[in-house]
Amino acid sequence: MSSNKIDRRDFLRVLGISGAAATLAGCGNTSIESGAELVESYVQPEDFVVPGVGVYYASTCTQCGSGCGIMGRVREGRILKLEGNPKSAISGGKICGLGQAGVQMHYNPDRLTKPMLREGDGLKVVSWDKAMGVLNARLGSKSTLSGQQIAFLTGEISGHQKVLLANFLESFGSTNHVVYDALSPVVGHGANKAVYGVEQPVLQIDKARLILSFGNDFLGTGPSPVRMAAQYARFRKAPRGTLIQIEPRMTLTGANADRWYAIRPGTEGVLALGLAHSLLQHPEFAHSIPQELAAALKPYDKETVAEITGINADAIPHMASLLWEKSPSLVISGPSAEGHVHGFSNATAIHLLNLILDNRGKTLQGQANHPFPQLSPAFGSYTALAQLNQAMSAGKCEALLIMGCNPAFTAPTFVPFANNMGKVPFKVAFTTQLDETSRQCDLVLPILSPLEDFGTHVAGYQPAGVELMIQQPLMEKLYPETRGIGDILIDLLKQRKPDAYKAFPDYYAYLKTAVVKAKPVFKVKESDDDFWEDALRNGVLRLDLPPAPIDARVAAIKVSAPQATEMGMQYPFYFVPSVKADLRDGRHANLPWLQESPDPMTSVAWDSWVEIHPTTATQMQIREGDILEVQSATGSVRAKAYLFPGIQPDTVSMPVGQGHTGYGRYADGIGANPFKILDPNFDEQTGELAMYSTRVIIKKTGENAKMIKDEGPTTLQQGRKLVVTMAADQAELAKEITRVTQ
Amino acid sequence: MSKAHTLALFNDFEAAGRALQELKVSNLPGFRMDDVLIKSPIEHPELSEMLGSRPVYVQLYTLAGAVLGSTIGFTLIASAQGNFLQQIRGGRPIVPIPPDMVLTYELFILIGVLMTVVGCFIAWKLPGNRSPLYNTRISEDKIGILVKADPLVIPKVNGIFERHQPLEIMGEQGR
Amino acid sequence: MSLSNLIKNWSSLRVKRPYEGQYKDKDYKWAMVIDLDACTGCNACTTACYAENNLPVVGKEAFSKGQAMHWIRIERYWGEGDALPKFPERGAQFLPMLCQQCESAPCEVVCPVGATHHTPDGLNSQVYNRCIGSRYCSANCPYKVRYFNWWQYPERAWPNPLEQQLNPDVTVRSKGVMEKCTFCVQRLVEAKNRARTEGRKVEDGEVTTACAQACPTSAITFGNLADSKSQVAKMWERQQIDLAKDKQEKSDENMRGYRIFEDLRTYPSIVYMERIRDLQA
Amino acid sequence: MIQSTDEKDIEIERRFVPKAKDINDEIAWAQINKDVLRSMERPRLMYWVIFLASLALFGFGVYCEIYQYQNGLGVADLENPQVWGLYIATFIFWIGMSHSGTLLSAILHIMHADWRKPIYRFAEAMTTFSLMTAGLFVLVHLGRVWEFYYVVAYPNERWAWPNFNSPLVWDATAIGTYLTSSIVFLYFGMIPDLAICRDNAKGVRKKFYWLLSLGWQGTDRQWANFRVAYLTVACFLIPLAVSVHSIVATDFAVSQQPGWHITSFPPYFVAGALYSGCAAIITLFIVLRYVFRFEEYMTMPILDKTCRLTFAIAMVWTYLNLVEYASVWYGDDPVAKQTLLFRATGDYAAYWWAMNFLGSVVPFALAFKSLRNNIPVMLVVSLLLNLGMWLERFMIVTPTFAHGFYPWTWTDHWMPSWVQWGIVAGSFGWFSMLFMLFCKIFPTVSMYEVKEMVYHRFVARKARA
Amino acid sequence: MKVHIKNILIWLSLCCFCSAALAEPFVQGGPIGSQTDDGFNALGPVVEQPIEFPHKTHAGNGPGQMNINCMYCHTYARRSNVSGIPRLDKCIGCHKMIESVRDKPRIKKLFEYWEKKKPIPWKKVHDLPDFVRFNHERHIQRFYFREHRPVREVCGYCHGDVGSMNTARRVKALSMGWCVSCHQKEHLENASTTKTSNGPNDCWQCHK
Repeated sequence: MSSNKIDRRDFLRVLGISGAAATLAGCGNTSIESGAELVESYVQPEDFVVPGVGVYYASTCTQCGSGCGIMGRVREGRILKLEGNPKSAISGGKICGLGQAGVQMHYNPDRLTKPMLREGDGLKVVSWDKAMGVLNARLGSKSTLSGQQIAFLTGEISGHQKVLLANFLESFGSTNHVVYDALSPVVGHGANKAVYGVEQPVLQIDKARLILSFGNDFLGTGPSPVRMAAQYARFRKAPRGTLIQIEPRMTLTGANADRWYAIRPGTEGVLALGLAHSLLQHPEFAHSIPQELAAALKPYDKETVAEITGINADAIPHMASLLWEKSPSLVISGPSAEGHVHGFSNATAIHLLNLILDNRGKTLQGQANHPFPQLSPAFGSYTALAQLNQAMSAGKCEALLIMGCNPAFTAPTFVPFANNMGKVPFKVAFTTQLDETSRQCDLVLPILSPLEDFGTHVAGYQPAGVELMIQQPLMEKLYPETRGIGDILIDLLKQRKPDAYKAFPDYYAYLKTAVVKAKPVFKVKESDDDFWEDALRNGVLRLDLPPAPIDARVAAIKVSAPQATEMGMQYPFYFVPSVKADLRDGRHANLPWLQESPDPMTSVAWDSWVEIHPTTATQMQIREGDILEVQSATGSVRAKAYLFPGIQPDTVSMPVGQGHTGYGRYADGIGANPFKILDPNFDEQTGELAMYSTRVIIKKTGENAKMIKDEGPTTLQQGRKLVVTMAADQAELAKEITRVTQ
Repeated sequence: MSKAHTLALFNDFEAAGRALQELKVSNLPGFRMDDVLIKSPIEHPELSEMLGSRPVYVQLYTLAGAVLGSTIGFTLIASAQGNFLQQIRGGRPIVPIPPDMVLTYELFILIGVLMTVVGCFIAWKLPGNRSPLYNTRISEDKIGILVKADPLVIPKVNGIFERHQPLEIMGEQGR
Repeated sequence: MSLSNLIKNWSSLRVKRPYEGQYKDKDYKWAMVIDLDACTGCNACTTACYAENNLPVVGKEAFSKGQAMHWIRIERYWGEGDALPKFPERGAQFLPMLCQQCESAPCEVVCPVGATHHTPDGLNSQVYNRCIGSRYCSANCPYKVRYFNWWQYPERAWPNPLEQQLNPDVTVRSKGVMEKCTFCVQRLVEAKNRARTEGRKVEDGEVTTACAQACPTSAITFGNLADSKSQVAKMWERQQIDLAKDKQEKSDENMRGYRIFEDLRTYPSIVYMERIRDLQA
Repeated sequence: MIQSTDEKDIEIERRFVPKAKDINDEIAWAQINKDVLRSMERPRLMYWVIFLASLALFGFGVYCEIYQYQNGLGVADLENPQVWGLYIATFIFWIGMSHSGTLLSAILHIMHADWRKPIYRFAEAMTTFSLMTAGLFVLVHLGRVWEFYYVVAYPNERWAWPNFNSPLVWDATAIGTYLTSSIVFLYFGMIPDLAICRDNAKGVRKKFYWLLSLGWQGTDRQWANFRVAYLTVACFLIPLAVSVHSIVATDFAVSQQPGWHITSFPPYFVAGALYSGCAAIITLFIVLRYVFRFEEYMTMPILDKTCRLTFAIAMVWTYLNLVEYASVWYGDDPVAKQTLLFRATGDYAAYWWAMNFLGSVVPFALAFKSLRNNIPVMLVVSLLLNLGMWLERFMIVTPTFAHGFYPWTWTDHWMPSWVQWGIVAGSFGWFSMLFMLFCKIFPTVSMYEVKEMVYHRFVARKARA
Repeated sequence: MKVHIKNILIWLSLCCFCSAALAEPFVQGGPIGSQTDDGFNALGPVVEQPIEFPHKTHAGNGPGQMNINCMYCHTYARRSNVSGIPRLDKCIGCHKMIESVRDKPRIKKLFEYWEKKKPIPWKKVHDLPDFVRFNHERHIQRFYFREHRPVREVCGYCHGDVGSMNTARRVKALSMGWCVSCHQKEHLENASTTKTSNGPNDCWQCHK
């Protein structure tokens, strides 16, 4: 990085810029002005720092849990833009829109710049000394808290922050690290674990010739969308693979499918078993599963399945025939199949197809064995939050520390988390920006944004080998009165366990030591400093490890008699909350680029909407823009109707992530929050919230408003040759020159 | 030799015409028909004809203006298009003829119109002194005949006027 | 100077473009290929463009009025044919639409002040400070990819400290100015300057646009058409697209390349490759 | 040779004598002066009502424009691709309005139709003022009006020139030429009348008219040069007027947009322009006749003739309108056809049908003599025709934006905001304010030409007798 | 008749003159590097700088002046768009060796900044509008490194004779016409050739 080994932090400090403020004077001012602006001037910069020339630094994206490597373009001490880091296999030099918007989280005008302390009803700005005084008094060496009285609630978290956090809790004798994620992958992980023996098998999308996806939006909101999109691109090159998507509401992946089937929500498992039944007719597969299981599949003939799922009976043998023609195939389940009362068995039924088709080891592999399992992420679950909620409600929780999640916004109505927070005497939020949850806390500490702080990340989904991602500051901290979470924890730990932590002046030292300690794993011969410098320069520490094998635990798959879901007359519609790849559970609703980025399927931006099938809408005399009240047994929300053909006719859908009430200027007052109408239905096996099993009734309010969308009044090409479609058998992909990624 | 002016006002064109006719045939010494001016509220070509041929050159100016307008128009536009900052636009040639013709046409008209009016002003000898003998009734409905002649002849001219019932005869020493 | 220039170069000033082989003797002709079969409609390119080109976020009100400023927009069409199918069984049809950098651009001819013109690199340029905002270019654009600053965005869209993200290489546009995709000209100029200092031409892959760089599926390929060894030139050739033709004569009907509204004789610089769907599935 | 006694001459004269008596040919010339000059003195109450109403409208327009200037064109609810809105539509409307003056003063002058004489002055003033109004719309429409001088071709420190390929530059040149020529023509033709004013005014006004009348004394030399120059300018003005509106038509016709890319646009625009101009003349004829008590000069037979002329032009316009539809309908362009169908059946269908009704059906009222001679009916009809012509311009501009090439950006239901309406209303106020001011300062009826008219008719009548 | 023809001739010649003036509107600038009056001189205002830096002493070539190459301090000019202000440690690098002037008020001020590690808030003297992309690197590379013109001439064409000033002051108009006047001239491609070319005339080369 540099010859004289100047420390990275020193580099940022010594740069000492003046006059680097960005200018807003646009093209209006045409005059030559002398003396109006300052020149960028430096005190003692590194040799490679040249004003007017951008320099790229590697880091890690923390916008979602994928752990993509990024490169930040820095000029005149400001981070301007993020690109993908080609050295990381996860991002492969690419980046999604969500990742791009990381800079807006950093520069967000609503960022918290100073600590805040509760005074009466409101939060008041205080100094760090005072804030740390309060924190030390409650959690420092003199703390009276012990054991499970203290809880740390976070979102998905990995790397050394996770370790440090666990150590901190451990110093109290607590193991109460509660991880909560509103869009929890836990059911899917559980089903994977049960059938394959691993939580997250690696999907070799590019190797498959046919992908049958039950509601898995791997291009939009999957575990590693950038990586999977790159794989998808290769999957579409010669020999071109076929994608069939089965889901109640068309996701981004469904929109790219060769054939998209709308299925009645919750009946994915029935269809999977129907397909299995159909496959078993084929002599090649007839003996691939135990006889008793095959016998249990008998009732799943195509007529029954068709009636339950709403899918044409002829389509089932057709799909089955495609599955045996195009091998290797890949069958995957997704949230919309898993988020039901019987979601677990849905998922296992879907996995059964992979077992029958013998895709193990071909398109479905185990992740490489992890050399540092302690750094792997903890995945959030609803049950964890529910337990914490119960403890809080019972008054067993004395101190609650919150970072990186917003249960006050995402928790369903029957988990009155926000109310129960009142029963916790001491609540601390570590956050970059006030949100609905931190507004309820007693102490809010402004932490550094991910672009200002150090850290390590290990993605839960490791597509190739294992990558330890390094996060480093891309610029000097924007606000002097913000601190890294690591530094705060180290401070507290120094009080709790002085002996173990006094060696580390700060989190940076801790992290460097910890990473350097892992050097033997990577089998390099450099000095410690060089290793660390290399890690920072590359942004990733890669281990090329072979994929692990996966099991086939057929026994885990239980087949019951086919059951139709009952049609509740009171709540006639299925309710499918959809997830916008940009906003996820709403944590990014404060980023203007993402608010302005239209939803790919509807082109709606800055709003919530209710998707309803045109036929249903015609029956109910609903026009676009009619404000509908969507009412479940739990509650109701209002949003504009959007007539959307990519949805099952008995289903309505609303995007989650909007409807904030205390999350800054870009999020507040936009749309409605459908988390609040979810019914208390839970997965039978794991006890997780069944997000896709809510039933609703639609009421017209008689109001109508203009849809905030990009598309015009037509959704058709009107005879223009804009997007032309070619049949796959005509295309000669092999003859084409194409850009193959990686 | 200084000349004197006299102006006679008549009630109608007939009277003025008769007076003119008499002046024309009178053959007074020191008096030329060229020095007679009719001042009338409306144009009366027949009356003017009696004064002999008085050519109008305004068309010459028009021609000059029109030619100038078109040549300048085209050179100016084409050379502005062909300057250093020449850039192709929309795949068209840098000096495209049809648009330049449109603009040339407009400039042809503009300069033609302006030169016509300027020519007329020049023919009116603007800016210059007007004849001092004028009566505001001329702009209403009377017809005046202005004679510039040798001061000695003026009484004779006035005598001719008197024979045709003029409303008024105004005289003044001219230069 | 101008008059003598006019007389000296009369014949060259009368040349119409594009003509066949126009870019063979030139250094650069920037062009693009967008593979619609690879495009998933994920909007990463759009956001990347916002980040690179200082596009203002217009906000809810303005967006609802159709005043959004996305230089590259993802359009989604549903199947067409025998009326609207009950379900869009073949998925949605995504189309990333950006300025086509037409060789014979309808917008260029009509700008009264010449704020938009054709650069020697084959870009359809927009000079913001020359623009007086007559919006004729937008009216004349068949693709409707020109965006007008209806409001004074510098003050509205970047509250402090968001303005620190602004790319210093790109002007922040004030109200009353037309803007559009530039093929990230600031990157191109930088690469060309670097190459010129080093006494060479820009190599293939040395520079790319923000959208192409971000695209997770690499659906967008950007490069120099004048360089016959570049990826883009090879793709154009294989797809049998000739820049200077308004109707392509393809010997191989199965090649997917096409240009949008080619028959309007705009000669766009972007070749789209047809989306493929497996109709057996 | 004061009056012709030749039989043949009388024969010829008689053939052209109109049946109706256009004007009382026994009216004294002094009376003409008196009547017209009176109109420039203390006016009727109605004058003030109209003037103040115009001023108020104009004030509101100015307010809207300032509001728009400060906040950007976003306040006008313009959007991509609906980028022009009412401004350009109204711009064309005003440009069209200006053509009537040329028609009356230049074309009819060359054709020796002397019934135009009492009314051509105000028609010319209308030309000038509507051109000025149209010019304002160009400025209002610009996103950066403070940089409008970039359009002007002049050597500058930027070394940059406007784009001469652009129809907007042709527009600017043509309108500039037309405005200059119209003002010159209006002023030049007014010089003898200004001399009359000079001879009857006192004080500052006298100085003012003295300056403007350029020493006019009505000498035969002045008259001879004046006649030639006036005729020459009139001859220039006719092709100019045609070219101006043709060029405005090329703004649309040279583009490729469906609904605009039509070869017959230039004549269609010119016909529409003459049409709306004539309709406006009828309106102003009636207003002036009432406000300034010009019953003696703006007589019913002249109104009748104007109405007949308007009817003829209306039919020409109707024909060209149908030609436009037919050429699109039978043309081979599905997109243009789709846009035409959208006009007839889409969200703007009501306006389209109204425009066709007002433009092609309502003028049939002008075909009936009884209606032609009914002043209130004619006022209403002329206003309706103008509304129809405004709608025509609206229907040219808006549907093409709303339903053009690119379906993704269609804006089927777009409507302008109050700011746009305010500015459009303000333009009417501005026009009528200027016009009213003109009427107070300059003679609205050409006195010397009316005298000529009266004189010739009188002579002819006497000769016939 | 005669008088009219005379008048018309006067008008014609007037118009010809005007049209010639319009068609050939601009005087040519002088050759690059010359400090002659090229018609684009415009003396800018005096800019108050935090330290009144004596360019004369450093860059002047008179007696007692040090005649330092511009690019010794303005090091970024040859490798970046901006020429940049010298970094503070550059000033200190020399001045900590020069004891003789250590007590001068300006040098004291300099060391004050250095001790506080605070950058000096220099003000821009040649401040182009924000929509203009001027590239120092390309101009220096072309005229200094390839054409081997003297550095004072190359820099001085735009910045004037800085060696005769104390704090720099703008002396050229920096208008677009001025830029273009030079871009349209034929310049030698390098020192050892007679081949010439002119500057780019692509709008996007300079406008961003």
